[in-house]
Amino acid sequence: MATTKPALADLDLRLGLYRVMVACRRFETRAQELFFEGLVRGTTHLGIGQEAVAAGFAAAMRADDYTFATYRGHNHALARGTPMGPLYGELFGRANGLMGGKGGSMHITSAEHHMMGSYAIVGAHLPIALGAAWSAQYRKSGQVAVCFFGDGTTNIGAFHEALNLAAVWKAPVVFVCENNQYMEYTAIAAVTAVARPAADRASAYGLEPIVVDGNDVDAVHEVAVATLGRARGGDGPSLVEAITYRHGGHSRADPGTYRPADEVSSWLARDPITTYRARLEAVGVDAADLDRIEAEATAKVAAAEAAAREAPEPSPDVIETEVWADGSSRWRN
Amino acid sequence: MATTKPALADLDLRLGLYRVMVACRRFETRAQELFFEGLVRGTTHLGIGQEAVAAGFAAAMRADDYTFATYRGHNHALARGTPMGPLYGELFGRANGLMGGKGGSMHITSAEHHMMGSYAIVGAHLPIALGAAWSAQYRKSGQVAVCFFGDGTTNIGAFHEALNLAAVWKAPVVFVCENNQYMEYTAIAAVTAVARPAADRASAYGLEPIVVDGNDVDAVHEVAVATLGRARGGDGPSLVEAITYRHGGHSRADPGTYRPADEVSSWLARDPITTYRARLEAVGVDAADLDRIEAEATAKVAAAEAAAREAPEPSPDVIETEVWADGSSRWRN
Amino acid sequence: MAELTYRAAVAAGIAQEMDRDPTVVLIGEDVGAAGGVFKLTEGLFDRFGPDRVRDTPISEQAIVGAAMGAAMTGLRPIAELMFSDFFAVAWDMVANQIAKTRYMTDGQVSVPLVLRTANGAGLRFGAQHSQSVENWLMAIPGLKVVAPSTPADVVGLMASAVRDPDPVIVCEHKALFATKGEVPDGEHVVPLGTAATVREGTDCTIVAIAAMVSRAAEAADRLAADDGISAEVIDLRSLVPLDAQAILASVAKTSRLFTVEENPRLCGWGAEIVSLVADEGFYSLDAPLVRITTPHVPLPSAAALEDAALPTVDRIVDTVRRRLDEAK
Amino acid sequence: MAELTYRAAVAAGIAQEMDRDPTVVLIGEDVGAAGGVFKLTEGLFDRFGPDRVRDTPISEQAIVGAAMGAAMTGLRPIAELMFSDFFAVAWDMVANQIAKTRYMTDGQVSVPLVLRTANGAGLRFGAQHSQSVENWLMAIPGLKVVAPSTPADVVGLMASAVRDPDPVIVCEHKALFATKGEVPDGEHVVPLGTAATVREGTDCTIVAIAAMVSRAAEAADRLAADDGISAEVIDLRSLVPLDAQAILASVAKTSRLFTVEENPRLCGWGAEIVSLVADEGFYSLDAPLVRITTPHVPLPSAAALEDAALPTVDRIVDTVRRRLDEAK
Ligand SMILES: Cc1ncc(C[n+]2csc(CCOP(=O)(O)OP(=O)(O)O)c2C)c(N)n1
Ligand SMILES: Cc1ncc(C[n+]2csc(CCOP(=O)(O)OP(=O)(O)O)c2C)c(N)n1
Ligand SMILES: [Mg+2]
Ligand SMILES: [Mg+2]
Repeated sequence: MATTKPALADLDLRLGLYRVMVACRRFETRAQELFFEGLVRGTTHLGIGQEAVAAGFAAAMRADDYTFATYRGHNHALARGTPMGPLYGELFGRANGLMGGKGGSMHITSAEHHMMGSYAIVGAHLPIALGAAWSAQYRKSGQVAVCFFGDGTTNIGAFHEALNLAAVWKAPVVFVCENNQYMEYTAIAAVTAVARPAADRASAYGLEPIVVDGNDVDAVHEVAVATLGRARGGDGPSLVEAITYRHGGHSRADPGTYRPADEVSSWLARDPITTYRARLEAVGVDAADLDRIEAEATAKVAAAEAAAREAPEPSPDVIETEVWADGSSRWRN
Repeated sequence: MATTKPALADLDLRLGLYRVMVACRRFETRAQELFFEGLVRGTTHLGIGQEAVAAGFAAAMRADDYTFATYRGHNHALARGTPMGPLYGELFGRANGLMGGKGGSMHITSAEHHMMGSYAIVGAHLPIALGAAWSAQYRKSGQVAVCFFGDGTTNIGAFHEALNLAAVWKAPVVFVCENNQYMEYTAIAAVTAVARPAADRASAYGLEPIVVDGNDVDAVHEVAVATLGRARGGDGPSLVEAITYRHGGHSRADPGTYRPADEVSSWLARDPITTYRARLEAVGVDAADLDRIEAEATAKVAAAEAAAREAPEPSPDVIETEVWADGSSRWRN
Repeated sequence: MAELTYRAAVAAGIAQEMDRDPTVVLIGEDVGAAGGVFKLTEGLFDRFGPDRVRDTPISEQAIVGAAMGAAMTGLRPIAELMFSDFFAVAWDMVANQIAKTRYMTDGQVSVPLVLRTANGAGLRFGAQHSQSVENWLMAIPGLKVVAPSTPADVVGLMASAVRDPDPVIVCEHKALFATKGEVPDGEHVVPLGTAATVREGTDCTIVAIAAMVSRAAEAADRLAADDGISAEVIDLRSLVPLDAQAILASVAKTSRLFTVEENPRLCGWGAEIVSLVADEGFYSLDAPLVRITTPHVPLPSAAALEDAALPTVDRIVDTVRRRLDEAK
Repeated sequence: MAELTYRAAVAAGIAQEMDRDPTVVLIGEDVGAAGGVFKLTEGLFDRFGPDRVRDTPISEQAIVGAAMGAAMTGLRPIAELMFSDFFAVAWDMVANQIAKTRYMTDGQVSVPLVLRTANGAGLRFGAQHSQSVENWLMAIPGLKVVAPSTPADVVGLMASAVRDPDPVIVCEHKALFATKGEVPDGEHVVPLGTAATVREGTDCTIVAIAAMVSRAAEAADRLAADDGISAEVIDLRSLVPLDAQAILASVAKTSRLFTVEENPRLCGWGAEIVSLVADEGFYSLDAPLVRITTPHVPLPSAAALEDAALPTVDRIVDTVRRRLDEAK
């Protein structure tokens, strides 16, 4: 693993990475509390522990590059600049929600930020991301699509079809497998024929296996720069396997007890945020600067929560809007 | 390629292989003529040139092993012992058809011969064959399922899912890719990220790449014995890529003109039947014995054709039978 | 009689069949050690072991296809699709392979399997995890489809589904998992194709399934109390085979039909029922046939929106009252 | 006016749009150099080049998914599914992704694409290559669905489909590929959601689409000649959006409705039309609403069976005659 070593990123970049990770963490930690309070409804899938993947990639992306994520997509949305208030609003099912309450936690989308959606059917967004990349290629826009998905996703048909076609078309897309070791409650190793669910499949598509420590944001960023560069340069897709861990359960109230306690604790010790803070301090970053970043995040999260709490429930009228581009849902005269 | 060398099969076996290949060839050559005469209706996909794969595997199978084939399934049905008369009957759409005219050329099934069906949606039968293998494993019956499919099938999702799950479950199934270089009218190389569409994917499922000369029936037989033995021994699935060629077009009236003339002629020179005849003669088999086998095949084909020609059209009454196991299609009281 | 939750009835129904028949096996994502993401299969792994209760990768085509291949060769598999929306990723296996194989082989091959799935809305899961897909299934010749509304029917229909020699889809409704009901002791089997009359009435017939049954019944109570309208409520339970006679007999009595459908409006099971009555029951009708459905939109996730999108008791009451009034 | 085959009209319709708009691209299996397995896209590869006309592997999920991603980001892709039965292998992309994304994102993302497909029976291809799947599509909110019956409508509806800002499915009927008809010169556009009255009549309304339109029309001719029955024949052309007013207006005049459906019986588009009329047009009816459909079975392949399974002119004539008689 960790086939790359931390880039000598400049301080601004590194503080930026830290800022994004911390913001994600605070946002989601609070979201979980709010779930237990009954404010976040339905379901919610947290990426706590996986922030380095989102932050490392987002920092390497051009503003108009496309992000495609899963139901576990809050981190990716935030890392691309999606505002927290409407994000909470969506989780609460409020009228100020990013999608007006129509999408919910699993479908976070902020087209304005080129966050092209969160997809809740495992694997579906890999072909779709490939399509966005093909479009960029056709339009010669220089854009790249980055598609995030889990380890479990590597065993579904759409994965295979998307990887092959992307490779054949040399589409500018980077497929990023966040291998957090588990699907819902079952370990990926129990149901997969190879040890590295993504990397060990790369050669099936003529691609290099790329494995990165997904808890090391510098390493992720370096891989992101390389693979995005490759895509933008016309050299086609990449498949990256980022090894990471979700600190909590799969979704909702899942306590994640199917995981051995020592496994959990060893990964908690490798928390991408605390280890990165330590690294930054070790290279001389002032602790006060880091504290300030954390305080800012806390404040932003609080403000977002307040805004969403104040927002009204959506009006039932919107149920029948926005099926079609004319804003309506009319299917007859 | 040709990672195996011809087995020192005994003469009976070798004559049997020849007999099956010749029978398939005669059956299909005549089927094509009958298609142009308008007797075979709808569509028909011939395996002319690919007989060695069917013959080599069938000879290595136990009577109760399962065959799963595609729309290009006549050879496989015949190799398992399916009678020619009902097969022609099905192609003609007659009442004596194997499936009474309900299935047609693309769905040839003879459960009695453990020919468990021909499937016309690319890739669908790989999971199904895996299921039959899982059933055999669960029932401890010692049966193996053998699943034949084309090169183009390696790019569809079901391929990926079936291979992974078969490997994880160590299911007794042999997946046999008949790489005839083309899908319908498009070369497999034009749309595939790797050179060997099956073999180069084997490692993605923790399997060994196995490539065999699909026009060499002895080589195919040897691989069949090995992979069936492995499956029966509890060592799980195999993925075999048999390199071959269809002499004609994809289906119906396709003349196959999208293929370079010299490519076609070089493969015609490697006809699995004429080359095998030459090999048999070279090791001392009497030409008269081979002639007799050919004459028998011709006679059987003629008798089958006559039987099917004489058979009546099916009665429209059967349209509403056999949806359900009670023989009816009743969906209401 | 024991009181069970609908959730527990699923495991009990499966266990009843696994106990009875060693060829019954269960596969799906997280169905084993974890007991299912909705805890619908809890206890089965411990009781029947890993050979009979198997976890799978996220490979719905392989899950459903494997169940088919096993069913063709001597097993009676039960495969779980975690959410009914995921029928879409295995739709070829369901609609083109499982449904058609017996027919295409002229009866040479049977496919006695059960596909179970968490169907329906109410949990604020949004458009890709809340669909009611009975109508996708009903439209495919060769599939039997049941949708139980009570714990007893879960057990009874599961038994019939597993024992049936043809493929049966069991739609288990997510919004009902926590509901409770009496389940008869001993072996309990409800034949496929028998509707249940939940409430007798004379002024109109209301047909519903699954989570809409209790809403229809509550609406009927209110209509009786507030308006003196006597509504007969029929729980179809089984869409294929369909108890057409029960519907026709009821409409012969009431002359009026309403359906209450959770699925989006177009081409639902209700359209089939209405069409059947509009043909065979036409002369007993004295007013329009009315479908009360979710509008033809994907389902929104916000609680306020999801609640208002599905047919509510209020909407049922209002619609029935208004349409009966109109018809006077 | 030029006379074109339905087959040539497909390529002409696509070419018209590719000429007009450089963001229109075409992908699918064998659609390029080979010109399509049914020769529906012949000439397009030579004319528009490999960047705009691309062959794909056999990967329907990737084909349809790629079209979606491209549509979301500035292209107007047309993707071919070689046979409509193959919607099943890409059903998640169609039903859960393409159809729902605009709604789930509250309008942030549009999906202006066209999926074209060879639909329907008549070629003795058997149960997995002959289905009519309009009803699968119609049941999914968020999809528009058209099914042209003439070369002119192929061109005109293709134009509207490509220009529409929402996903449109174009069902091209295999049995019609060789039929001929006049296509207007110059740009030809038929708006979505407009039915065509193929034949005026006063005694009953017969609604059909695609290959069933000419059968309905022929049946109407025979009914007029032999029985003095004046049947109005409506070609819906577009199922979503639906020209409900055209149907209701016709039934208001004739008081009687028949549908002629190639799809299997349950939950077809006909059930939707019947239900609509049984509600909104009830008081103008004076006889049962009758669907004439293929029975609820997978399609058999033998010529004798396939021909007898689909609604024939004879069956339409007999049914209309008998049901009108009964109603007297
Ligand atoms: C096709 C499909 N099958 C099953 C599910 C249910 N499901 C949702 S998330 C999940 C686990 C996915 O695991 P992985 O890909 O590793 O992603 P992670 O949740 O770990 O981020 C499953 C099985 C689904 N949403 N879609
Ligand atoms: C899912 C699906 N897509 C497309 C087709 C149409 N089709 C039938 S055969 C074929 C080519 C298959 O190629 P290959 O797998 O190499 O098998 P071969 O025909 O060469 O034996 C195609 C595209 C199909 N039947 N199913
Ligand atoms: Mg995971
Ligand atoms: Mg091939």
